[in-house]
Amino acid sequence: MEHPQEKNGRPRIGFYICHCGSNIASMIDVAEVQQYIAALPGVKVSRDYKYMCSDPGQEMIAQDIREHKLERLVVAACSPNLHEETFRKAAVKGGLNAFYFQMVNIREHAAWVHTDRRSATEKTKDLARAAVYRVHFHKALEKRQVPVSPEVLVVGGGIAGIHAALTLANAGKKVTLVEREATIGGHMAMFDKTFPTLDCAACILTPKMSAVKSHPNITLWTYSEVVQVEGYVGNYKVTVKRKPRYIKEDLCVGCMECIDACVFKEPKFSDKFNQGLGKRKPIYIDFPQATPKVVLIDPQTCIQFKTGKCKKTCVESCDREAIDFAQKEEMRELQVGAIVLATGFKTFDAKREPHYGYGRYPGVFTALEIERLVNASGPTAGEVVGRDGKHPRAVGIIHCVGSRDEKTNKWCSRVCCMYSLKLAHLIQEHSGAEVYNFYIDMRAPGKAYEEFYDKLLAEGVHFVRGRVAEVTDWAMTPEEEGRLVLRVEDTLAGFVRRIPVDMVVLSTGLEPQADAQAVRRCFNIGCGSEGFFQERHPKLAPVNTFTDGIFIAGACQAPKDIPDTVAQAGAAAAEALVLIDSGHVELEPNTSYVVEEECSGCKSCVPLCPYTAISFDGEKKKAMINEVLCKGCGVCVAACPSGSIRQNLFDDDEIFSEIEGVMAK
Amino acid sequence: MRYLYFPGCSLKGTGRAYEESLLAVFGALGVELQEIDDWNCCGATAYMSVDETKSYALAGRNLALAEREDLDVIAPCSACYLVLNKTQKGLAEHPELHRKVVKALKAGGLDYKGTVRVRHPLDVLVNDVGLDKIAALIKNPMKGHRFATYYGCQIVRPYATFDDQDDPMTMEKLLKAAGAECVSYPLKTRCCGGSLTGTLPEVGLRLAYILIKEAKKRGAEAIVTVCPLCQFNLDGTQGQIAKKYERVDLPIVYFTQILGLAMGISASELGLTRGIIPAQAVLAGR
Amino acid sequence: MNKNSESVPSGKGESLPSRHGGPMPAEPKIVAFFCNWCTYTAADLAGVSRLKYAPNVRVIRVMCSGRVDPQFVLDAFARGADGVLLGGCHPGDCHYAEGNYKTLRRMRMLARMLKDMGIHDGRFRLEWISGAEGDKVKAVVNDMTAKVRALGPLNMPDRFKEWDKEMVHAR
Amino acid sequence: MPDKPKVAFYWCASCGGCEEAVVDLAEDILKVVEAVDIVLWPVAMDFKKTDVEARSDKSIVAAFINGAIRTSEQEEWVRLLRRKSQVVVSFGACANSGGIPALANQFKKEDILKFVYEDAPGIDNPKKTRPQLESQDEGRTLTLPELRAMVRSLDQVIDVDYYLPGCPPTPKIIMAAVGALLSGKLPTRGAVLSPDVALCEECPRKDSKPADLALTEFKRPHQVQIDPEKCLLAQGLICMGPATRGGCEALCPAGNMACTGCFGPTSRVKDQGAKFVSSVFSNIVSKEEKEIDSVLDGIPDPIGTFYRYGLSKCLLRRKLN
Repeated sequence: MEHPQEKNGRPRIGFYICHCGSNIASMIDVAEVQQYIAALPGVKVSRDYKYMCSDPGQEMIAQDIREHKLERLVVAACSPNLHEETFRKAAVKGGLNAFYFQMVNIREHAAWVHTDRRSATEKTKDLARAAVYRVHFHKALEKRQVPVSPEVLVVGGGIAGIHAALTLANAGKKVTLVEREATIGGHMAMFDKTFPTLDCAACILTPKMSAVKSHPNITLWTYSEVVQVEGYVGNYKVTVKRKPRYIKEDLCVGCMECIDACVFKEPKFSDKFNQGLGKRKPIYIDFPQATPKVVLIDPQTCIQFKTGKCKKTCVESCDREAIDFAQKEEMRELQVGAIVLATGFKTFDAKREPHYGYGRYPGVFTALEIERLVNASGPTAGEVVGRDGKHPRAVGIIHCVGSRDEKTNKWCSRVCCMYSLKLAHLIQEHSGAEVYNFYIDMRAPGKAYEEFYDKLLAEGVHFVRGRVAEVTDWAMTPEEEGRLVLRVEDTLAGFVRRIPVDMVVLSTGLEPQADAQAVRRCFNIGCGSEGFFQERHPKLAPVNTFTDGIFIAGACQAPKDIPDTVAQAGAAAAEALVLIDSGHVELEPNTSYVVEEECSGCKSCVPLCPYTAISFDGEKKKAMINEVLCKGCGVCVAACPSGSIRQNLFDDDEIFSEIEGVMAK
Repeated sequence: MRYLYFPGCSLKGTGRAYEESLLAVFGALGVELQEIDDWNCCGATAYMSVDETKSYALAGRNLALAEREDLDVIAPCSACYLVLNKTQKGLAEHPELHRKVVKALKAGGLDYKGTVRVRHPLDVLVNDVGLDKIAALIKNPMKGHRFATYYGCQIVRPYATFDDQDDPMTMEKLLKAAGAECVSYPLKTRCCGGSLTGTLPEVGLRLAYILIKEAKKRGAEAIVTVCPLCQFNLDGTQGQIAKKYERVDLPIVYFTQILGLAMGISASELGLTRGIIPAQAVLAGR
Repeated sequence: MNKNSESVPSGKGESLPSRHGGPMPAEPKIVAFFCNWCTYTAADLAGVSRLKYAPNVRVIRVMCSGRVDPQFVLDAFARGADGVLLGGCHPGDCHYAEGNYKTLRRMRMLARMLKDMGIHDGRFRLEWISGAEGDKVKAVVNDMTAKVRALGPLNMPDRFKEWDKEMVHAR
Repeated sequence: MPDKPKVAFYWCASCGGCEEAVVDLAEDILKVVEAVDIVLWPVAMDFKKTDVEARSDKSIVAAFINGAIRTSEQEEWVRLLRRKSQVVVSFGACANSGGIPALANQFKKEDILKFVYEDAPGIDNPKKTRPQLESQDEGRTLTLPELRAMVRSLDQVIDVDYYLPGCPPTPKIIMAAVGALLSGKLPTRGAVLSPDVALCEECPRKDSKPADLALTEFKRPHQVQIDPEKCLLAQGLICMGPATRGGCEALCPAGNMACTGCFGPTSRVKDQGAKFVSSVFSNIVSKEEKEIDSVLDGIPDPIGTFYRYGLSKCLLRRKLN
C-alpha cells in the first residue's frame, strides 16, 4: 500500500534507534540521537528502544507505520548484514514496501569501535542524518525471484565431502562429487584408528565410500578438478577438468591383474598415499579399498609414455581392454544450484622447523607417516620400524609442530593432542616401546577425549610438559650414543632434560591447502588471514559463505576432527537442501538499468560488465541491461558518461544525498 | 664490487687473523673493501645494558659515517654485525629514538636517515659474489679435509637475515666450494661460553669443552668459525680444558682462512700462524 | 568596490583557519566508501572484534568500489570532508570479478586531478581491505585520521563562502 | 499593435565568438531583428549603461549574456540586467561554466598579474606598472574595474533562467531558443536549451566505436594521423563526446577533431570532468598501477583537458593555492 507523500514532496519518515541492550547505549547517547533526528524535516516519529530487533520492537515499527502513515523507515542498530532483513519485514508488516527502509550501522561501525562517547554520538547523528536524507529518494522495489537448479556439486571427497554428498543424495538430490585424487577417502583413508574410540578408520569409512559409488543419485568424478565457476546462487555453471588416468573407468573392475603384469616386476616408485614410505609401480591403485576401484597409470614413470617402446604387458593382461594410452583430458560442464566445498587441509611441512631434524635424521617421522606405519594395510603391515629397519626402544612424540607458534602458524590445530595420544597408544601397542609425549598444553575437549587421555596416563605413556628445543644426534652419554636426543625444558620439573629416543614423531599441524587461495577465487568466497575459508558468521552461519549458494564443510574452514567435520558436512548439506527445496532464490533488486531516451549509445558501459549483462541494441543504437544477468555492482552506473544508467538501491541521488547527509550540520 | 668495511676492535686486535684472511680473500675475488673512516666502537654488550640510548647513538655514529657513501657495510665480527643491525632496526622502528640519536649525531655534524644495510661477509660471498665465482678461483681444493662449521650465537639470532636460525648452511656451501667436507655438527649455533669465561669460568669452560669435544668426535680436524670472539675463546681456553678435562688440541680457524688456503694464498698471509693451537692439520698437504 | 580581494584565496596552500575559530581545531571528518563484500565486512569484523579506532570516518556502503564515481569524491570534499577513503577488495578478489580494477584506473587519474587542484594527496586514499582484515580497517582509519588531522581542515564550504566575499553581493 | 519584445545582448569575459555566433544566424538575424526590439548590444549598437538603468525593472523580456564573470564591472552589469529582465539566458560555455577564461582558476591572481605585466615574453615594463583601480590624470580621477581573484560562471553571480551551451552556441540552437522565447513555449526554468543526450548520439562516427575501447595509450592530436571515419576515442584521442551534451551535430568530430566538451555535461551529471574520467579510464586495459600510470602520462594536463570549458563548475571550483 502506498501513502500519499506530504504536500511539500517530503515523505513522512520514522526513525528508530536501538540500544542493543547496552551494546550501543553504553557508548552512544541514543536519547540525544533520537531527539536530534526527531527535529529533522520530514521525521514524524523518532524513538529509541532497548531491543529493536525483538518482536515488540518490530511490532512498534509496524504499528507506527500504520498509525502515523509513515512512508519511509530508518533504523539505526547493528550491521545490515545482520538485521536488514528483519526490519524490511517489519516495514512490510506495517504496510510499507520493504525498500523504503534504510539501515544505519551504529554498533559494528561505531559503538563497538570507539571509546569516546561524545564523538561516537556525533558520528551516529551524522550517519543517521545521512539515512534520513537518503530514504527521501528510495523507491518501492520488489525482490527478483530466480528458479534454482535442483542439482548440487560437492567438491572434495574426504569424509566431509562424502558425508555431504550422501546426505544430499539420500534426500533425493542429484549430486556430483568431484575429487582431485584418484580415490575418495581423503586423509581419513590413511588413518589406522580414530580417537578416542580406536575404531578402525577403514571399517567406518569404506562403507560410506562404497555407498557413494553405488548411490543412484551420486555421480562420482575422481581425478578431476573444478576449473571455473560462473553464474550465481541457484544457477552455477561449473567447468570440471577430468584428468586422464589412461584407464577406461567404466570397463575397469579393479582386478589389478595389470599391476601384476607390469614390466616392472617390483614396485619402484615413491608411493604418495603411503607418504613415500612404500613403493608402487607405474600402474597402480592407491589402496585396496580405493573408490572407484580403478587403477591408473602415472605417465611420468610408465615406460610406454616415456619411450613408446614398452611390451605393454598390462594391456595384454586386461581382457576387458580397459587400458587406453590415448586417453585425453576432458572438460565437462555442470549446472548446479548449490555447491558444498569440502576441500580439506594439508599438513604442516615439518622441514620448516629444521631444529627437529625432519629430512636430516632418518629417525624423525611425521604423524601422517606413522599413521601409515601403524596401519595394517600400510607399507610395513603395521610393524613399527624405523627407516633403518630397527625397532625403536623409545619414541618421542612432539606436539604442536607448526601450531601455536609465532614463527609458523599461530593457531591450535585442534586434532594433534588427540591423534598424538592415539599414536602413542598404537606405537606402544605395536612395538612395546617407551613413548614420550612432549606437549605445551593437553587439549582434550570432546566427548570421551579427556577420558582417553586418562587411559593413556594409566597405560604408562610418559608426558613431558615443554616445547622441545631440538632433536639432535649429539650424544653426551653412552646411553645417548647413536640415538636421537630430545632437549626440552620440563616446565613441571623445572629443569632441562635430554631424553634419548630411537624414533621421533612430529605432530604436525593442519594448514589450508596449498591452493586454497586459488580455489576461493574460483568460487568467489573469502579466506581468513590464516588462509582457511571464511564462514559467513563465526557462530550463526558457520557453513555459509559470503557468496550465496556456496557452503563449506570440514577442515577447509578450520582444523577440526572427524566428528565435527561430519556434523558440519551434514549442516552444509542441510543448508544446500533448504536452498534447493525452496525452488527459487530471491535476489536483491539492486540491479541497474539504462534509461533508453537518455542513452547516447556510446557503448562505454558495454565492456565493463563482468556478467555480459549489458548489450548494445544495434537497431536502437542504445545500451540495454539484462536484469536477470545483472548482479548489481554498479560499475556501469559510475561509468556512464552521461549519467543515463540508474541503479536500484544505489542510485546517484541516493548516494549524493547520503554524502550531503553525513556532511550536513 | 665495492663495500664499506667496519672492522670493529676485534679484527684489529685478537682477531687480526680474521682481518688478514678476509682482506686477502676479498682481494683475490676482486671485491673492494673500503674501511669506514674514523669508525668507533660498535657499542656491543656492556654499553647496551648500561645506557641503551647512548649505545644506540654510539652505534648510530658508525651508521651515519657509512651513510655518506652509497654502499653496503660489511661487519665481519658477529658482535658488530648484531649491534649495527640492531641499531639499524631500532632506529627504523622507533621514531622517538631515531630523533634523539639524530640530535646527538647533529651535534657532531652528522646525520642519519636510515638507509644503511649492514651485511655479513658470509651473506656477501654467497649471495653477491656467488659460489660459481668462488669455485672458479679454487686452485688448491681442500680435498680430504673435514671441518665442523660453527656459527655461534649472534649472526643468526635474533635476526635471521640470510640463513636459517636453527640450521644455518651458508658456511657449508662455501667450504664445499673450497673442496672440503663438513661433518654433521648439530652444535653449530650453541653458546661457546665466551661471555661466561670471565664471570662464571666453570660454566664457560664446560661449554667450550662440549663444543670442541663433539667436533673432534665427529671427525673434524678443526672448527671453522665466523666469530672472532668464539675463535678467541675456543682457541684460548684449550689449556685450561686440558687441565680440567682432557687434552683436546683442536685448531679453531676462520672460514676465510680455509677459503684463502683453497685459493692458494699462503698460510702466513692468512694469519694461520697466529692461533694458539697450531693449525698443522689444516695445512697438511700444502 | 570591494577592497578585500587580495586576501582571496589565502595564498598559503590549503591552510585556512579552523572552522570554529577557537584554539582547538575541529576534528577532521573523513567520508569513506566501502564495498559491501570486503571492506564493509572488514569494518563489521573490526566491530565484532571490538578493535578500537578513531571516530572520524563516516562509512557509505556501496556494493562494489567500482560503483564509486569520482564525482562522489569531489562532492564529499565540496561538502566539507577533510579526507575521502575508498575501500575495496584486493586485486583479484573482487566479488564482481574486476570492479576494483576499474576503481583503480579511475582513481589513479582522479588522484592526479586532485593534486592539480591543490588537494594534498594525504586527503584521498584507496585501500584494498579484505573481509578478514578488521585490523587493517583500524590501521588505515587511524593512520589516515592522523595524517588528515596534521594537514588541518580542508573545509571547502567555508572556502566557497570566503571566496565569494569578493563579490558585491556574495551569494 | 503592442510593443515588440525588448531584448538585450551583453558580453562579459568572452572572446567575441558568441557575438559572432549571433551574426552567423545570417538572414535569420533579420527575422530576429524584425521580431524584437534590441535595447542593448555593445558589439553592434551604441547604448549606455544609463540607458539600461533608466528602464523599469523587468521591462526587458530577455537578456542574452555571454562570457564568464571575471571583473567587478561585469558583475555590476549582470546584476543590472538581471534586475531589468524577465528572463536571463546564459549564452555560451563561458557564461555557463566559466569557459576558457576559467582555466585561470588554476592560478593565483597575483601570479597572473605578475606574468602579464612583468614576466610575459615581449613585456617592456621596467617600472612594473600595474593597472590601478583609481588613478589621477590632470586633476581627474580615473577608475578601472577590479580583476576578481577567480573566474565565475554567470549563475554563480546571478540567477539564470536558461542556458544555451557551446563555444559558441550553434545558430540552430540559438534560433530554436529565440523561437521558444518568442512563442512563449519555454521549458522548465533552469533548463539547458539543447538535447539532454550525449554527443555520441549524433556523431557520424558512432557506428565505428568498438564495444571495448581497451585503451593502452592516449595520443595527442599532433601525434597521430587522424582517421576521418573512425571513432576518435578508438584512435586513442581524448574525445569528450560521451560525456558532453549533444546539440552541435558533432561539428568537431565531423571536422576531424575530437570533441573538447564545450556543450557541458548532461543534466544528470554534476561534474563533467570527473564523470568523463569515471567512464573512459575504466576502459584502460592494464591492471598494474605502474602501467596504468604510464597510460595516464599520455594526458599531460588533466585539468585543462577535462575542464576545458568548465573549471568554474568543477565541484571544487578552483585550485587551492
